[in-house]
Amino acid sequence: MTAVTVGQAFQQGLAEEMEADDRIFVLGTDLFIRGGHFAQVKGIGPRFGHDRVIDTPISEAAMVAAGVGAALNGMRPLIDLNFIDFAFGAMDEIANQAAKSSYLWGRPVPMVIRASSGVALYSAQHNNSLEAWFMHMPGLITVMPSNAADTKGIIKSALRSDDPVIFLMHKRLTGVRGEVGGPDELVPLGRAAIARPGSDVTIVSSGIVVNKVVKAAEVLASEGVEAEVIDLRTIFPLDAQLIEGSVRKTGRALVVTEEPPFASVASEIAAMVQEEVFDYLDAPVQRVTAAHSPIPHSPGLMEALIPQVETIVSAVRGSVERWPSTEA
Amino acid sequence: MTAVTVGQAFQQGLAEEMEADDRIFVLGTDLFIRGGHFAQVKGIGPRFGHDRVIDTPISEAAMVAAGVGAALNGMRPLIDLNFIDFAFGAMDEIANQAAKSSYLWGRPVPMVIRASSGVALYSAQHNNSLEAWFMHMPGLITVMPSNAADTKGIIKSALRSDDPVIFLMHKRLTGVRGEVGGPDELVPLGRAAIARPGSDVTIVSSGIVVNKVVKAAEVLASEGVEAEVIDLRTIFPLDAQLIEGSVRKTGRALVVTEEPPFASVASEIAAMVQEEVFDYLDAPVQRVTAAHSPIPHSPGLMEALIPQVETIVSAVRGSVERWPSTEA
Amino acid sequence: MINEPQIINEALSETHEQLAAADRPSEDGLLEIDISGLPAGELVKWLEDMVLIREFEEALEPLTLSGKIPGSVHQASGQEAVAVGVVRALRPGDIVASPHRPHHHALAKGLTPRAVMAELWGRATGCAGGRGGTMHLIDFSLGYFGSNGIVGAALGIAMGAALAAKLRQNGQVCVGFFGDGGANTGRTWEFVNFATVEKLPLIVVCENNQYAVETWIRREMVGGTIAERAIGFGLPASQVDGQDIAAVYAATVEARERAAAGGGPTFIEAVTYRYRGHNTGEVINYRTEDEVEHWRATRDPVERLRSSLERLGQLRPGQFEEIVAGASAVVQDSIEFSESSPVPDPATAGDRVLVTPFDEKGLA
Amino acid sequence: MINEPQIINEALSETHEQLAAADRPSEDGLLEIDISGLPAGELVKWLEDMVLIREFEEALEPLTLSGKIPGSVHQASGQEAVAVGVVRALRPGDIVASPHRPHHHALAKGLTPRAVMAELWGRATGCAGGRGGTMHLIDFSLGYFGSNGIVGAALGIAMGAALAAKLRQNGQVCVGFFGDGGANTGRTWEFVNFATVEKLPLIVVCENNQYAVETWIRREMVGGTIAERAIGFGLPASQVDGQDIAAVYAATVEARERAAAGGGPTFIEAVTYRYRGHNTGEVINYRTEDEVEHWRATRDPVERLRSSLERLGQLRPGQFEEIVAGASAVVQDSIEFSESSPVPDPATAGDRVLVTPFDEKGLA
Ligand SMILES: Cc1ncc(C[n+]2csc(CCOP(=O)(O)OP(=O)(O)O)c2C)c(N)n1
Ligand SMILES: Cc1ncc(C[n+]2csc(CCOP(=O)(O)OP(=O)(O)O)c2C)c(N)n1
Ligand SMILES: [Mg+2]
Ligand SMILES: [Mg+2]
Repeated sequence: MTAVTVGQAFQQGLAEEMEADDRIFVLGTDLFIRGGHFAQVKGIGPRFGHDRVIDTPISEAAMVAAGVGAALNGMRPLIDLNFIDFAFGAMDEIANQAAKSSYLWGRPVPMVIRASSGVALYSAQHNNSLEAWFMHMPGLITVMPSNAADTKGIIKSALRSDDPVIFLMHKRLTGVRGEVGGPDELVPLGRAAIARPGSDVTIVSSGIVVNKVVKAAEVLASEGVEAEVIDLRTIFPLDAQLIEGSVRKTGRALVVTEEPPFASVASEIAAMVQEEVFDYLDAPVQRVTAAHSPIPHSPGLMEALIPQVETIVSAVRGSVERWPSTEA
Repeated sequence: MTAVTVGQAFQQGLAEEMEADDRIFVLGTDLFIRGGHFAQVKGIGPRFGHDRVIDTPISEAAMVAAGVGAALNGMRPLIDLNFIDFAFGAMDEIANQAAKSSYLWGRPVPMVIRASSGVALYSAQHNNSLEAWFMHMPGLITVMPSNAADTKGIIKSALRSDDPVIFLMHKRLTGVRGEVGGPDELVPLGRAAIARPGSDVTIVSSGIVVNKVVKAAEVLASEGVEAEVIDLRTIFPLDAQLIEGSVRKTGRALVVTEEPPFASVASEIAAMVQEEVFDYLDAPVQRVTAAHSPIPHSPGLMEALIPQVETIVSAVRGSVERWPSTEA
Repeated sequence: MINEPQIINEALSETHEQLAAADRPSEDGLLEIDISGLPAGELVKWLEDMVLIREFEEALEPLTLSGKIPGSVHQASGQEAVAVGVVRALRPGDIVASPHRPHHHALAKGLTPRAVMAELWGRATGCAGGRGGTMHLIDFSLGYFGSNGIVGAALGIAMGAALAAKLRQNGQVCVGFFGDGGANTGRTWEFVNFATVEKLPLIVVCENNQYAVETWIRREMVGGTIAERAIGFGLPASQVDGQDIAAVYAATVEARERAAAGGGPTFIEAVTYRYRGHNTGEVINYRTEDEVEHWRATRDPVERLRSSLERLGQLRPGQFEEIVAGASAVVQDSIEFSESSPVPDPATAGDRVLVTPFDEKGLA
Repeated sequence: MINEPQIINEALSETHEQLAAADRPSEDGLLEIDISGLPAGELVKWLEDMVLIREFEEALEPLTLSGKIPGSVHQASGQEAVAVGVVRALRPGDIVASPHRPHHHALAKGLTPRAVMAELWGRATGCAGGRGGTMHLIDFSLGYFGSNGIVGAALGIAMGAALAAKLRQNGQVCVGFFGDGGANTGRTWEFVNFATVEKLPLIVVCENNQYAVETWIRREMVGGTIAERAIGFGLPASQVDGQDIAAVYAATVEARERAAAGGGPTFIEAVTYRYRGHNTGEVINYRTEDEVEHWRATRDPVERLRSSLERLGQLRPGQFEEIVAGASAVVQDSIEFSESSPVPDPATAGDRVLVTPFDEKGLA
């Protein structure tokens, strides 16, 4: 098994599914030659042809509408929005059409919307984190893989799902390498993974942040605190059981995300954990998120706004100091 | 002082501010004659003329863009979207333009976006609750009054604010009457109110739900549980101090909202309260929200999905039974 | 800065007079239509369809005002020829999607009055199980891809369905309806452009009833016709008299042929009129009763077809009254059916949000 | 279902040949322009503006590839005549808003190379304090209402600013720029329609450089020109040669007069060309080098103005080289300025999100 980039893992998963199911097609801007702004479908165009990789005008509403209508009429579209920020221009099509058809009409919309997401360069309008919005909106599944294997395994599951799936790929993960599974290895939607086992504190995160959390866990381990790191993989439906089970064991939880703090995925997990396993908690569930701020251009400013390994470590330290474990 | 409807309270506040500040104008569909779908600006057109009440095509992106550009060029627009659901068609203009100008360019966008919101008739596409989205998006203020006095007092503050304000009026409150303040009585943005004082449990809510919570509080009082009811009025910035102070006193908190549960305003308040006053909590912070579901047409289905007085009462009962107060 | 109050649309009299000047009515006051090109044996059925729609729509106002139908609805009385003329030119497997004013399309496409009426009532027997109401009617099995509450959105669904039809090469042609007001929402033109570029088997039908709520079309649109606007997007577009079923039918037949032959989409602007307010219960301050009467007297689409059929002896004396009585009975039956139908079970209210199971915490 | 791979835009050669056929170059190979209607005394300054833009743009690629400028940027080399021709026809208080390819507009509108360059570098001395970068340049005091990262959005801001100008009756005219790709986003037409209905003092300038990223305009747009599409929205619209500064200037002067006189918006489609890739670092697979060379050889906007000025004796021998050297020095200075400028203080990273104070819990 050789390591491939996250972008290549996506292409592999997509190509395998396209081979297996000719209802799948890809639609978006600048896909055929360029392979999208992140080369995320590079090679798919020449390989599958213009009927399966459809370049479009810069018309986000039309792209998603095309997906919704085609899905309702028997196809399984993958709509590539390039940046998740461009979903603003298709929000009615996503939230009011795709998300509501199963409920209103009993016919789900098997469509995947792929977009690059997460904090990186290009300033405020290209760095909106919208996973909380999609989690909040009934009728959508939202996924956010943190590595190549999950990227491949989840895109395969997403393309087989009957529900509309928002597939978020972190921009800064695009080139990160890892091994991936074979054609029959799927990663199920809705199932989180334990990225690192531990007994003292549960740290929940997703996407690129998992890497920082794992690094923080190593620092903490050197201080005698064993963190269990949970990689959500799917934002909604949330794998509440896995999280709760872990916190029952550790008695302490931290959620780390790169989004703005209020009404966020982190808020949801914190609220849920304290609601469900209150009696096991030694300390409040903490959140480490990005600041409530747009993302600026200057890299120094940008980094100042998002969670860093050190912020994560000191949040856990602070918790352990202020609320020492009851047992042990 | 005579009682006016929430709709009339809005008109009064708006008219007073328009008299005082000729930079304010109103823009949206079907405003001049009809006064909007909820008669929310009825009479304002004939009174102030076509330069101050501008009817538009059905072009939500253009409506909000007109507001953003005009605000940047010295005006103070009130953009009326009729239903908040139509904000989907203007989401880039709201989230990527209005919300980011102060941060990027140092020039804020003094624009109010008014829309009717909240669960009522007309099924799924007209009943999205988006307050959590706006709370999550940095650069926006979001308000949601529960009565006539606050409606008038808050619209006046909103029209004087330099920030973009999303002004959500619950459809089912439009005709509800109450007394209102005079031309100089403003309700500040960001300040919650205690709708009913109490000592045993803090119940936080906003908009129309406050009325149900107050009714639930009466039932609970008859059972010996005194609930302190907090009316948020402003969703963001959250009046965290008032909430925390109350929970420090009561040791128990419940958040009741009419939105879907995940990554919601309720999630935020639950997460924040347990983070900030963990040591005072006798029980987990509970959430009673609408179901994670689109809103259907049939009234019986609709009511089944949203919080009712009885649900609120039994949530508190359940909490008190399972986690009896530590003191007393 | 305070202007004079001004309640009636200032340009109204102009429309009315322009109309009157252009009219050359026949003896009965109606503008004649030429039905010679239509399939003669079917025309009585077409008339029945139109009458059924009219009776259905006209029954709704009291039902909404009394609260039996929750909320208000958008009636299409006056717009029958557009729905029937378009749908009769389609094949059974073809697809139609409607905006917020959809009953005429749904009934023309074969949904039963019971299925539609019960849906308006929010009953379990409605075509969407009572979940949707007027703006979310549905019957995929009949090729009816839903009514839609968002201006312009139905065209998008029809466009996407047409993309699937093209990719699947299944011969389907799709129709997306929207109104004159919908010609000002950006998404409409994204859909039109994309369909044109991809040569999709789509028929774009703009029902220009000249008002969007209280807003007269000329208040929010400058220049030529909506069809002329469409031409700039590179597809064949024309304006037809939407009160003339023969004209609507002919335009749709041509469009369908083009679409089926791989020639791409066609834009049809059908000029029509709604007799009722924007929604049931509306107080109409933006047009005169004279204007409405003029449309009724000279252009009523039901009367124009009836008059033609009578003139050609294809409708015997008394037959029209029988058709009306029959339609009225069917509508009455749909009301009784709705009234006696069960409401949906509240325990199911949160079902079917996703196929993937989840509960109040997340994954189930 | 698997087609042949096909990497180069199939219609490419056609454009190129069509172009070549239409060309009647003068002796130096350039198409002549007629500058007789232009204000003679200012033309050297115009040329200087254009050269400065060219030098500025051409300096950027290595700076982004080396990471000194974080991220990549969109260069407008080749499009200088549009920016300078439009802005020179405006009055100082007038307003301009740009899309993602904005440096030429910003420099033409009077932002200094230092302010723009330092912004690209993300330095505290940049026009947006380093927060914005290339897609969020700003200087309200100069009437520059920002570059914008969202296709079509800048036109909306210009349109709204024009609404304020109309309401305030302050005589301002506003210009919104966008590209050929932006002609396919729905919001563009909402903005154009609204401006037309409200007769706003707006000039809509579509810089048709024929590509949107790798997508040739004829791949995603069928029918006539973009200006013809605009006509359907009821405003005066025309296509001009965007490589001819005289043509751009004349069209803008006329549009400005109309706007200032209350005549509403004008749509100008300026046909132009970008010599560089969509963004710095792009590998160009979608057009030929021949095509680029043909545009350079026959239509370069700087060379065309230079050649005219030389022909008319308004530029002395060697003066052009001096201008280039001067511009190059100014650009070099802006680079040194940026390099030596401080980065913004990370402690301020979260400031100014709202005017209303708040902290990590909510209200401060
Ligand atoms: C995006 C959006 N904006 C506004 C509305 C509110 N609305 C519903 S119908 C309507 C008027 C539509 O006019 P038109 O398209 O002419 O259709 P008609 O009602 O005449 O059939 C409006 C503004 C909506 N449903 N969706
Ligand atoms: C709404 C939106 N969709 C997509 C993009 C990504 N994008 C940035 S520039 C561009 C191409 C724009 O082409 P055009 O309008 O012709 O301008 P040009 O780059 O040629 O100057 C695209 C697709 C974006 N910024 N905004
Ligand atoms: Mg209409
Ligand atoms: Mg271009």
